[in-house]
Amino acid sequence: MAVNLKELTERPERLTGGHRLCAGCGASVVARAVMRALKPEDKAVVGVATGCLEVSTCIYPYTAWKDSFIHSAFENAGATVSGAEAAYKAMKRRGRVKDTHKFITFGGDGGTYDIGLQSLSGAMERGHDMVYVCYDNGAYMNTGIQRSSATPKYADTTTSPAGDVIPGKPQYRKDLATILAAHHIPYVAQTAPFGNFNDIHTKAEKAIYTEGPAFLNVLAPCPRGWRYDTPKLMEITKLAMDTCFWPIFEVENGNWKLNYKPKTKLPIEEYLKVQGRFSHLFEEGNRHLIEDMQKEIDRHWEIILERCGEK
Amino acid sequence: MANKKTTPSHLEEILWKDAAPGGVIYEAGNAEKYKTGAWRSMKPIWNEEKCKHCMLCFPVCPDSSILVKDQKMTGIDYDHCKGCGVCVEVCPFKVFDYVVEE
Amino acid sequence: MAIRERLSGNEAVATAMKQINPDVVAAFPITPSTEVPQYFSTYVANGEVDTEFVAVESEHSAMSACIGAAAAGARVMTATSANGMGLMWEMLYIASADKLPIVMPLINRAMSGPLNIHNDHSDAMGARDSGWIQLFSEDNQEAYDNTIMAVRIGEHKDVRLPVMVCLDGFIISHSVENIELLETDKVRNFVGEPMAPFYLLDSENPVAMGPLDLPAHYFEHKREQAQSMFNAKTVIAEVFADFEKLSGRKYSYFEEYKLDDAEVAVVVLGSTAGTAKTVVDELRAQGMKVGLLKLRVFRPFPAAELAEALKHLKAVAVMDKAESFSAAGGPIFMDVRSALYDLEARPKITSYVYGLGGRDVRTTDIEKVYNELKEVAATGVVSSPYNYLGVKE
Amino acid sequence: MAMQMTEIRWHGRGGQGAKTASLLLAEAAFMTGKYIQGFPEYGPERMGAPITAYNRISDEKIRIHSNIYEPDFVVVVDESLIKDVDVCAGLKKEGAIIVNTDKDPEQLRAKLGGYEGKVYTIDARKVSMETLGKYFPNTPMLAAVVKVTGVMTEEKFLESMVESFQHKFASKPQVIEGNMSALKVALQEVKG
Repeated sequence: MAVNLKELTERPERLTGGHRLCAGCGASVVARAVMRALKPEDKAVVGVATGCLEVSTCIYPYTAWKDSFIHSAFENAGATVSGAEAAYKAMKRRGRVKDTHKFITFGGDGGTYDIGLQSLSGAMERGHDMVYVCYDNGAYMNTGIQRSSATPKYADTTTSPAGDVIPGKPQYRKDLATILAAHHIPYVAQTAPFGNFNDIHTKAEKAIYTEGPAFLNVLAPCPRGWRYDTPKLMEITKLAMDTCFWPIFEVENGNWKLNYKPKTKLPIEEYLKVQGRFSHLFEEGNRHLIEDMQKEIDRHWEIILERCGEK
Repeated sequence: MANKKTTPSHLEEILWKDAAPGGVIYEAGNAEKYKTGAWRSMKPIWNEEKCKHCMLCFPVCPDSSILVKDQKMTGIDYDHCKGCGVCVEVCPFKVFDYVVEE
Repeated sequence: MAIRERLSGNEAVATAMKQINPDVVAAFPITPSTEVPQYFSTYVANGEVDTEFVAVESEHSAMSACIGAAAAGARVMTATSANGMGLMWEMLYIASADKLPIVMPLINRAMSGPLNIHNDHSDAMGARDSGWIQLFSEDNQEAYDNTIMAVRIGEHKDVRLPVMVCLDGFIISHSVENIELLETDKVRNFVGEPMAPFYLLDSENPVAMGPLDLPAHYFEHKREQAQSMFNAKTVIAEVFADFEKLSGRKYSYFEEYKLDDAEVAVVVLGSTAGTAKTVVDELRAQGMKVGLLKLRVFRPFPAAELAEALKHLKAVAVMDKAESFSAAGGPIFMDVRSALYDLEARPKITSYVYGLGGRDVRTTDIEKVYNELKEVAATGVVSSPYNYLGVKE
Repeated sequence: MAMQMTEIRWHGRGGQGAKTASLLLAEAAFMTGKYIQGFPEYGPERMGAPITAYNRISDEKIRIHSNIYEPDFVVVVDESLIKDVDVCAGLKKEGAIIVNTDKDPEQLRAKLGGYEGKVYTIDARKVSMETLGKYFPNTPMLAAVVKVTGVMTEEKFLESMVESFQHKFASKPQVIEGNMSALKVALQEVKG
């Protein structure tokens, strides 16, 4: 399903300007792209976990959301929205709601990979007709760049600082999309905002309009936390994909499919060197850390290729 | 500096008897009234004559500030543009200048 | 006419929920409240209600789902106990701040630790500042009646607050006793249709709930919320009066038992009140002028009315089935003592923490309190303000 | 207590149905118009552990909510408990104890640590096997308790139990007769 970007510009903008996310924030680009996949006539209930996207888009007395919005806490966006979805079913059955409403949840990697994982897992397992979108910027950016289980190995964060003895975060990142795929829900996908937004749009549309629970894991670069100049947003995203740091795939009814394969797989170094959070890896004597990371990237990429029937 | 005035919420006098229960916001999308243009230190300038209206800049704007009408770009919403320059960088036709905000 | 039945406290509460037929029930099992979602899921499975039952994976998610559902515009209920509510803690505050009239039977149980599944009021007392209305029940009848009234109280336009219906774990929840039920159509008519003033699923008027609320506005929102609790006092009285017309059962903020001509009295809530009444009867038969005040509404706290009801007494003992760890008496004691402060002449007052973790409360325990009160009344001296009743000393 | 109230304490083993028996008694008494309480004493006990359950039966509303320390009657659903549990603790002299056993009351009294009140026995196993073909001690014990305590007349008891069984065994009416017969035989078999 090809996307005509020009036509999409005629869709209503569901996230307005006037929010207070950072200049160049990847999260709002992701949120706009997902919301654009809603049919213009459909209503949405947007639930957001505490995090950058929430505290910046809904500051009393302003909301940047054109649809109904709810935030309740950090670790429970899955449960909160599943409650709203249950209410919709009941109220629709009882004739108190007429329109079609869709339920879309956003959480950062903190609210999704870590503190909110139980609530997310519960909501997915129960089969609510909702979409959970993780905008993954690889750390707790809202509270000042603390490490999360989505933070890449060796990244310098405020709770995994690159010191004289320990070179940044010691652990590899958690593979959340696979965990969600193991829930055997109808649709799981990993994507990013890139190119003409065909991939993210198509996946958001599938996620929203597939009956039952769906999960999207979306790379959302953070200029502040990753330490790059704001105009580089799209370039960094492309490097994440072309180095195979961020594989683009989907799992539809259990079938894995690779949606993007770089023409030339770039060394991970290319992705790392443009971000300040990895600058210590390029200091003398740290070459082996980059090599270690490359090995892990290659190993994971092979697994993805195998799952997707690409080898 | 942009000549548009922002409306800092701490200046608004909402007395408790008029406060919305639980801080509910009744007007969806009213953040449009909140101007973030003053955040800019750099500014993208759109050069209409070079623009091919390919729309690649449209989805990458974090602040929904690429103005489009009838599938054609018409300008930049400087009330909200924070000057991040993602549009500048993504444009294949080098339509934008990126200048220091004055 | 009323339906004569015999039900356990949990069954009574579940029956009220069945008759109310809420839009959404989201709950997680925990002893001794487990039977409530069990019964309710059976009603769902048998088509006796058409509620959306959400069997969540934790109590935190139970309250979160209730918040999402109530925000969406639904009538919502759950039930829990002790540590279950402990896990909900932050969400209790958010439910009340968001003005969501969720109704939650709280089957009172001791907060761990050490681990204890038996009754006391440490769960409810710990949540007394969470902005929930708290009604206490002496027996299964009151638990049933309170559950029905809670819907009307919480959903009233001047209130819009969540309501906790407290009943004693095991002592009431698992004890089968006689009860009078109302016909289902009367219950449905009494609670009426849910009508939220604003809600997420309102297509015409989308709203944003739970914003970031900075110092410029947060205080005003808390003040508005506090007003709801002031308003709740009036609304509770109105709903009690309406319910009396329906059921013939008269309720007020508290029940005064042989208090008028009493010289000393005990303030107590929950199932112990029933045991204490039998003691009052016995001591009265012996010629002692003793009385009892059973608190039914703990939040909002009926301070002025309570002071008025107690002002003629020489001495009052307040019984708390919870330790406040203030080193200055139990939680109800502190509120009652504070309520008496404005009186010109105040009764002497003592605190008794009792029955923790399911320690059975015997009539002899309560007799001891009255005998000590008699001594205080006679001497006018409180030699021991803070007491522990029934602990092995 | 000023009001006329019968207080009964049940001793059984987890899984044996003493709790259910106490609830059945409450049910039967309720059906005859009484005010009732039926409640177990809860602990972490599982199958086989000694458990206690209680009944209060009265003509007036029951307000007291403590355990029962001075029962009018004690019911022992499993004779083997007697050696480990002080089943007669607090039992009123003018009351009685009812034990499920094949022994005679006087044989049993010797094991009851000097209890001076009345002792009744019922061989619930025998009654159950003869009437139901399986060992369900609850039904015969229930009848024995009604007989000994006199909390309701035998006629009213049997009437209410028919109704109760018709409801309980709606899907297998063939077992109603056996259960009713167990009750009737038990009413005759109580010794003491």
